[in-house]
Amino acid sequence: MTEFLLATAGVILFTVAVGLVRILGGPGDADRLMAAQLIGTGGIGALLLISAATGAHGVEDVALGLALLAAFASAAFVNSAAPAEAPDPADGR
Amino acid sequence: MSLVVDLFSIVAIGAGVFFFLAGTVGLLRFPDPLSRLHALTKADNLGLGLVVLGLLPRSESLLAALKLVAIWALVQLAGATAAQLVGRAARRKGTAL
Amino acid sequence: MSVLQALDIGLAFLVFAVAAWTIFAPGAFAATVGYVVYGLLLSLVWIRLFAVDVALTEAAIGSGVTGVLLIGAAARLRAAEAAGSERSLSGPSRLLVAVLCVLVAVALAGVVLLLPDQGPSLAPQSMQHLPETGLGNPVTAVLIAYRAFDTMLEKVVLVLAVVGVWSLAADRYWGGAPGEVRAERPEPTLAFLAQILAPLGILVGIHVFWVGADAPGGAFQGGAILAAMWIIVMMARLTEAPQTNAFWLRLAIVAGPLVFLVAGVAGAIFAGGFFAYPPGLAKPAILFIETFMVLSIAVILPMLVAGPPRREPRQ
Amino acid sequence: MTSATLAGLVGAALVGLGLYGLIATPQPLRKILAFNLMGSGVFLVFGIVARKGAAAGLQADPVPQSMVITGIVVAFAASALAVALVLRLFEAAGQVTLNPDAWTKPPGDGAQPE
Repeated sequence: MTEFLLATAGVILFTVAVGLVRILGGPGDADRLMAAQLIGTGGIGALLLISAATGAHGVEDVALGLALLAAFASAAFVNSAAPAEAPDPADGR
Repeated sequence: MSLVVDLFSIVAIGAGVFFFLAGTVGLLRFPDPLSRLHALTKADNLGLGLVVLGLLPRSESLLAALKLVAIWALVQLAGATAAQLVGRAARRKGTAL
Repeated sequence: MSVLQALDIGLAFLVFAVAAWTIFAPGAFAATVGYVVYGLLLSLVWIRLFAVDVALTEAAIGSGVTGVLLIGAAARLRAAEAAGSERSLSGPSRLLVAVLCVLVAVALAGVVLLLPDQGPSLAPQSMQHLPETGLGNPVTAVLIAYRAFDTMLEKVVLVLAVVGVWSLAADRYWGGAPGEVRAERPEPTLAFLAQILAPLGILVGIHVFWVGADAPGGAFQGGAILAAMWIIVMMARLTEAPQTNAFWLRLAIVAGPLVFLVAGVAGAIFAGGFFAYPPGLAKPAILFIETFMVLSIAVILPMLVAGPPRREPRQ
Repeated sequence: MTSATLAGLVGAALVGLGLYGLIATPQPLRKILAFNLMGSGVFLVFGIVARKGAAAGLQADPVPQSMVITGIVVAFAASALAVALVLRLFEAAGQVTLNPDAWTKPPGDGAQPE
């Protein structure tokens, strides 16, 4: 069972790595930010699987911390990139 | 009993890995940022949810199990809002239109 | 080769590849996102080294709070990058630098390979005296008891960093509120996120601080999570950044090191040594100090991310 | 090879990468990134010292771990100050380049003094 948990963690990390190759390169900043989102979800999944397999204690709190902060990169980007003078047409404002 | 638990974990985590794979395939294949965002935030969140489901019966205590569920819920929230925020930013820039 | 070894090797390659991306990426923004990804991968590596306390710190500070700081800066500096007035190194000197850096890395790798399998360790000593502190987590004991002086001075470094950042304000803004993390206009999605995230995050932050006495966690990690919650609430404009001349803010910033220092001096008077805790009262004393440290960290980190004052002070 | 040694080798490589970035990349913000990368490489090398000091029933020596935690916080404080300096320079001067030629132009007139 331990091997199964580790192997699935490996497969998830591999898919994350393949995804990173695709989106870190862009073309747009939106794609790049998805990299932060991808590693957030996949990294937490791999983290939980590895800790279940190796028996490291207290790892749930690490995953909890990462989950809390998963949207921060996107939030910071939107905050600093939104031009003040151009309202979003989708807002109807 | 432990065989049943193991089997449950294997099925759930295996399904979770499948959705992670599906999300990455979507990232690779979809043509524009908005649909890539869709693939990423939907498939991967479902994948993590199934992984969490598979790990639940293996957790040491009730608190640890509750934390696992909370982790998934928080990632759902982060995925949903980040998809909205990034999608809107992409759209504002006109890359998707 | 076992599955675990294969996983470790894969993780090592991934960390290295993402690190290389942050150095060689075509633009500063791409590099910065790479750095955020890298920070998260590092917490995985720390888990594999069984240093869960470090993984927690890396997750909260290395990835989360630093991510906000750097991504915000990269987005603002885009115009500077577009100006393109940078002068890159010429080819030959670039090659020379690369050779030098490879040499440094190889030398360091050699040292790593030559390390004895069982190195010198302070683990037995730190476990031996653990009962006297009343704590169960040796890392917390090192931070707050055995090497308390280090930790107190590190808090002083944080205070000095805040003073440094605030000093960059234009004269007319001195004492006013910082503006870097504030959105140009309120974003409803962000407000929704902050409203749900902040209460949960405050709970998690206090939990991480509280279990730190006996399990992985502690004042740094808990304080950093609380700090992140204040940052997201300010980003969503649910609350405005405080005036930097506010007395409560300045008090909260210095409270951690101040209480720590007073406790250290009290130890010299009552317990027979600088930063000594009286027998039997060690755990309450440590928790008391840690509470103020959490407060200071939770206030200092958002102020560092928020940057220098950018608005004129209200009277 | 143990996972600790592997992490140490990654740390060594990160120090090399970070050092290269610090010297060879021209933009200040990316120098800050590179410096942080170098720092985390040093932390990792120190982390394997902690792992090799596993004793007394602990999986890693707590003293290096605590010092790495302190180091991460101090590195963040230094980066925040550096980022604030760069942003302030950009705000005040409209550019942040380290290229001295870009600063010697007299304002308003684009002619390059020799």
